[in-house]
Amino acid sequence: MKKKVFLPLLMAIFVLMFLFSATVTTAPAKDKIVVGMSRPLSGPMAKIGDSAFRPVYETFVAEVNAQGGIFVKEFNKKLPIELKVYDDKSDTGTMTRLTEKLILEDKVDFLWPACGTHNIFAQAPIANKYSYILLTAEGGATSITPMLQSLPYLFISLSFSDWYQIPVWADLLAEKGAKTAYIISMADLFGIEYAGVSSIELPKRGINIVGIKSVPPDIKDLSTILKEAQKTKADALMVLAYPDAVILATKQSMEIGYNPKAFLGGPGVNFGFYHAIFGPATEGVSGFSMANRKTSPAMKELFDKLYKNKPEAANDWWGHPLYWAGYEFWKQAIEKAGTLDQKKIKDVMVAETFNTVLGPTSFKGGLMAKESHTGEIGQWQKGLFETVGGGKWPNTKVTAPFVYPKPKWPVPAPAKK
Amino acid sequence: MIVEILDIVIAGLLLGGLYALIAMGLSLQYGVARVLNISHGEFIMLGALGAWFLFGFGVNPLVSLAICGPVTFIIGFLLYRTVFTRLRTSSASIGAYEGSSMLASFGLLFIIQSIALIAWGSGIKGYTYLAFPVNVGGALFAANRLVALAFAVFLGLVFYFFLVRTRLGKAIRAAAQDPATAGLMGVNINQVLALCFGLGAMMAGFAGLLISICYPVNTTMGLEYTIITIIVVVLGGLGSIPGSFIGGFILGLIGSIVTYLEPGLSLAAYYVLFMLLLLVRPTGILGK
Amino acid sequence: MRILEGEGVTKYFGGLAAISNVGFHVDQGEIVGLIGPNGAGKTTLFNLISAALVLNSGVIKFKGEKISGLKPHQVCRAGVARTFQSVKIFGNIPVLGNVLLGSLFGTSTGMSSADAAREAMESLEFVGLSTMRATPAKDLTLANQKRLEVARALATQPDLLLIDELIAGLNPTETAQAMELVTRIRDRGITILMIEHVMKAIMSICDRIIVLHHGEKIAEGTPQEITASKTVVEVYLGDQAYAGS
Amino acid sequence: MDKTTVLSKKPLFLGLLFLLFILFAFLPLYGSVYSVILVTAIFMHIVLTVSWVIFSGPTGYISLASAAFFGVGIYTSAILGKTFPLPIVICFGALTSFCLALFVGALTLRLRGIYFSMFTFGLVLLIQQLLLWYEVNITHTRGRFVIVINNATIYYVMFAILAATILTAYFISRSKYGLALQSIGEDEEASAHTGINVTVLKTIIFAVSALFAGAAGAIMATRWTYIDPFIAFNPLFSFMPVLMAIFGGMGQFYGSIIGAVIFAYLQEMLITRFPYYYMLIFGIILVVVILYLPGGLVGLLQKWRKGDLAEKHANT
Repeated sequence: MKKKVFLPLLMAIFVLMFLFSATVTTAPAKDKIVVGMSRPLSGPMAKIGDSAFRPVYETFVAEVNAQGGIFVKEFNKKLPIELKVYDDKSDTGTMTRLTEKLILEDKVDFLWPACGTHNIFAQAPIANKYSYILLTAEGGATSITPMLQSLPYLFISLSFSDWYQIPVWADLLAEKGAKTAYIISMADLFGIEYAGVSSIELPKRGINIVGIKSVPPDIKDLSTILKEAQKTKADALMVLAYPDAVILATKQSMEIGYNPKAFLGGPGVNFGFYHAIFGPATEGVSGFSMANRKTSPAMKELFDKLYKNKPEAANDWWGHPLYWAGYEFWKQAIEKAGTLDQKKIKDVMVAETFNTVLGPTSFKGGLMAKESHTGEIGQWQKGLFETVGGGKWPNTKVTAPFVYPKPKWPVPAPAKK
Repeated sequence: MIVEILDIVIAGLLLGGLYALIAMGLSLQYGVARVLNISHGEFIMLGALGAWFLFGFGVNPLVSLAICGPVTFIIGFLLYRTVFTRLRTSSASIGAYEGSSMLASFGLLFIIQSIALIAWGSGIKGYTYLAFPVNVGGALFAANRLVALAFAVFLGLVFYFFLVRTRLGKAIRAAAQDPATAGLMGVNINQVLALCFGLGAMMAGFAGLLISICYPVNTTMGLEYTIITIIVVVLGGLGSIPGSFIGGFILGLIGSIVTYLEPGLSLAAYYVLFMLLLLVRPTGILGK
Repeated sequence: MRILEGEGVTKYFGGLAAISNVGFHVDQGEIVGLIGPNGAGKTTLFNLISAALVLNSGVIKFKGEKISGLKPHQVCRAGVARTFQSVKIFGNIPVLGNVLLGSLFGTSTGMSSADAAREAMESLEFVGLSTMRATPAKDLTLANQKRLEVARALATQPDLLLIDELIAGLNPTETAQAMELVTRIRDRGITILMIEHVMKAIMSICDRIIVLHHGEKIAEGTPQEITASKTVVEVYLGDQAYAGS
Repeated sequence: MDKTTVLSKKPLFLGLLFLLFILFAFLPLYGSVYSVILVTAIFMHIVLTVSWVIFSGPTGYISLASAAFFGVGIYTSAILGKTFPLPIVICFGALTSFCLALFVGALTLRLRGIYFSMFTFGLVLLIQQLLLWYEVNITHTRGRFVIVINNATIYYVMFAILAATILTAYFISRSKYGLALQSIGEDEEASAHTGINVTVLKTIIFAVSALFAGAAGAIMATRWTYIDPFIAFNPLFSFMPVLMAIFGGMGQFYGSIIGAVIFAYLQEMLITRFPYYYMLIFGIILVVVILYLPGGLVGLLQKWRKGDLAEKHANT
C-alpha cells in the first residue's frame, strides 16, 4: 500500500519541480525581436484597447515585417517582430502578473504597453524595475509627471490635459469671445485632471466656469444635468468623459434641444464611430485631436494605410498618429543604438530627435515633446475631423478655422447611418 | 422649480421604462423557470447589437423588433432545453437547482459574449434614431425615449395579459406556483419552462433593441445591465412581473432625483436602495 | 412543582389570533398531552415556548424563571428541548453527529468533547439507534428519524421535552415502540408535553390533557375528564373524522 | 467512520503534506522568479476560495462578498503601506475586513438563500462606488500607488496566509463548530433549537473567513503597484471563489483547494496560450463542469475510486 502511493508521489514532486524550475535556455541565434503585451482582449476595457492601440500595432508590425524587420547592427541583420499577446481580462492584477511573465519567463525583447491610464500606472514601476522601456499608448495623466523622474524607462506618447490640449482649447474659446463654460467630468483620473486643468486655464483667459458636475462611469442618464447646463446659458459645454458618456451627452443634448455655442467632448469625439453614429449632426462638435489627412502627405499616407478596408468607425484622429509616431521613433532608436539593449536604446530615446509621421519628434522628460505635436483640438466639419487648434510649433498644422458658434443640432435628425 | 421637478420626473420615467422592460424578462425567468440568469445582460446585448447590425442594412429599429425578438426567443428556448432541463432533472432540490443554474448562466455569459466578440468585435457602436425633442404640452421629451417608453409599457401590458388571460399564460402561472402539480395536470412542464425562459430572453432582446436607440452599445455591455436588472427585480419582488414593472419606474425616478442632487452618487444610491430593501423587505415592494 | 407555566399567552399572525390569552401549566414529572383540531394553535404554542416565535403578550415561565423573550438556543440550554411536527434532522450528518450537536451545544453547562460523545452515545442507545451511528441521518426510516430527533433532544439534557406528533405516519408496531419510548423518557425524570392526534395513544399515556381550539384553551383535565367533557366532544371530536390519520 | 483506514493513511498523508510544504517553502531558492509570482497568484486564489468555503461551504449561504473583503485589504495596504511595516499593514487589512464582515454578518442575519447572495454582491458594488466618490471628491484623485516589495517576501507572506487559512479551515471543519455550521446548512431552525447560537456562530465564522481574504488583499496590493476602487473592488473576485469551489467539489475539504489550483492554472494557460478564445473555452468548461460534474473534480475522483474501493467514504 505504502509503496504504491509513494512512487507516484515522488514522481508528482519531480514533475512539480520541473514545472516551476527556471528553464535553462541556450541563447539561440537571434532571428527575431519578440515583443510582449498584456492587453484587454476581453472584459470592459476591450472596447478601448481594440479600437485604440490594437489597429496601430497590428499595422505597424505588419509593415515593419514586410520590410524585413528592424536592422540591428549588433546582429548585422534585419530582425522581424514577433508579437506575443496575452489577455489580461481587463484586470489590473492579472496584467501586472502577465507583465512579469513576459519579462521574466518569456524574456521578451521588448514590452509594449497595457491599456488604460490606471494600467500604465501599475505597469510603469514594474517595467522600470526590470529596466524595460515602456512606451505607452492609451492613457497617461498629469499625476504621473512628478513620478517621471524616478521612472526613466517610461515614455508617454499620448497628449494630455496640460500637455497643451486644454490651454489651446481655452485660447480658441477666448479668441471667439466665449465668456462662460459648464463642465461635466467623469469620476476618473481623466475627468478629474481635465476638469482641474480647465478650472485653471479657462479663468486665466477670462472664461468663467459656471458649473462642474462629476458623474460616475456607467451613468445612464445625463438629461437633468444637461438641462441644468442649458439653464446656465453657458457658452461652452465640456463633457470630459469616456466614449459612452460622451455619446450619451451628445444624444441627450440633441434630444432636449440643447445647443451650446461650443461643445467639447472627451475621447470618443475623435473616433470615426462618433461620426458613424451621429452623421451630419456632428457638425461643429469639438474634441481632442492630433492630425488628419490634410495635416501632411506623410499623415495622409499613414491614415490611408491604417484605415484601408476598414469601416469609418475604426478611425481615430487623436491617438493613432501619436502611437504610430511613438513606435516609428522606437524603431529608429533601436536602429540608431544598433543593439537590443534596453538601457542603450533608452539613452538614445532620451537624447535624439527622429523624423516620424508627425515631423521631427522627440521626448522631453519622458513625455512626447509638445514641439512634436501637429495639433491639439479638432472639430467635426462636413464629415471631417479638422484640426482647429494647436500650439505654435513647427509641426503644427491647423487644417480649418474653429467654427463658433457651433451650428444647432439638425431637427429632426436624419435616420441615416 | 416646478419645471425642474417635472424634468426630473420625466427623465426618471423615461429611464424607468427601459429598466422595467429589462427586468420583466428576468422576473419571468426567475419566477417560473427558477433561473437567476446572470447572462440576461447578454441577451440584451444580442438585441442591441442585432438592431445595430440590421440598422446598417437600413432596417428601421422598430422593424427589427420583429427579427431580434424571435431570434433571442429561439436562443433562449434552445438553451433551456439543452442546458437547464438537464440541470433541473438532475438537481436534488430546488435550492440546488437555483444555485447550479445561476452558475451555468454565468458560463453562458462567457460563451455568448465571446461569440459576439468574435463576430462583431468590441468596438463602440451606435446609431441615431429619432434623436430630437418632441414638445408635448410645453414639456420637451426625447422622441426615441418616448418611443422606448411606449413600447416598454405596451410590451409590459401585452405580456401581463398574455399571462393572465391566455391558456398558455395560465399554464405558465400554474407552473410557477407548483411545477409538480402542474405537471400532473397535463402541462408539459419542460416545454412550458423552456417557453418562459425563451420569453424572458425575448424581453431582454426587445429591451436591448430599445436600449440601442438611446445608448451606445458594444459586446461587453451585458453585465452592467444584468446588475441593474437584478436590482429592479429585487425591488419589485423576485418573480413578480408587475413588481418588476413598477420597480423599474421607481429605480428610474430615484436615479433621476439623485443624479440631480449629486450625480457622483447615482449608482451608489441604486445599491443603497437595493441593500436597504433586502434588509427591510426582502420580498420586494409587491412580494408577499 | 410547576416546571412550566404560561399566563395570557397571545400570538397574532397578521391580525388573527393564533393563540389568544392561553394560560397553562405543566407539573414536574408529568406527561401532558396537547390536543385540538388542525389549526387549533398547538404547534404555535410549542413554537412560542421554544422561542421559535416571539409572543405578542403574556409570559411563559420555566422553573419559575421567565423564558419568553429568550432566543431558541437559550431556551434549549435552559432545559427545554423539542422535536418537530415534520422531522427536522440534519440529513447529511451521520446519526451520531446529529446527537452530538445536542450534547455539545444544548446542555446548560457545556461539557468536554469526551463527555459529550459519551452523552450522545448514551442517548442513542436509549432510543435504540446506536448501531446506526455512522449512517447519514437522511438514510434512516421515518420512525428512526423521529427517534433520532428524540435522541438529539435528550442529549441536550432537558428537564422538559416538547414532542410534536411523534407517531404520525408510523405503523402500529412503531407506534407502540414510540409510546414505550415516551414512558421511558418520563421514567428518567423528564417532564413531557406532547402534541398528538392519535387519541388512543394519548389517552393511554398522558396524566393530563390540555385541549386547544381556535387558539383558545377550552378544556383541561385527566384523560377521563376530557373524554367526558361535553365541550370537547362537541368542538373537537366532531372534527375527528379527518384528524385520526 | 472507519477509523482503521484513516489511521493507516495518516502518516502517509502527513508525509505528503510535509513534502509539499518543503517543496513550496524553498520554491524561491530553486524556482524561476516567475514561478514564484505565478504560485503567489495561485495561493491567492486558494486563500480566497478556502476562506469562502469556511463559511459558505457548510452553511450553504452563498456569499458574494469576497471581493469586498479582498478589496478592503487592498485599500488598507495602499493607505497604510507607506507608513507602517508590512506585518502591521497585513494585520490591519485582515482586521478591517474582519470588522466589515462582523458588521455585514450582523446586518444580514435574517437574509436567507439568494437574498443573502444579492446583499453581499450589492456590498461590493456599493463600496466601489462610495470609495470612488470619496476619492474623486475628497482626495481629488482616483487611485493610489502601493509600495513595491520584492517577490520572495510577497510569496512567503502569501504562503503564511495560505497555511493559516487552510489550518483554520481544517480545524474549524473538524471542530464542534464545523459540525454546528453544517447543521445550520441542513436546517437552521433545528440547529437553533438544539442549543446552537446560530446568529453569533454565523457572524463570527463569516468574519473569520473575511480575515484571510483581507490579509490576502493587503499583500496582493503590493504586487499590483497601483490600485483604484475599480481595481480593488472587482466583482470578479466575488465569483471566482464560488466557481473554484464548485469546480473542485464542495463534498470534501480538499476539493476547494484542488479546484482553486486547477482553475487558476487553467485560466493562466488560456489567457496566455489562447488569448483570443479564452472566454469561449472558459465558458464551455464552466457549463460542462456544472452539467456533467455536479460533484466537481473531487466528485469525479470519487466516482473513479468507487470502482476500486468497496468501502464507503462517507466521512463527515
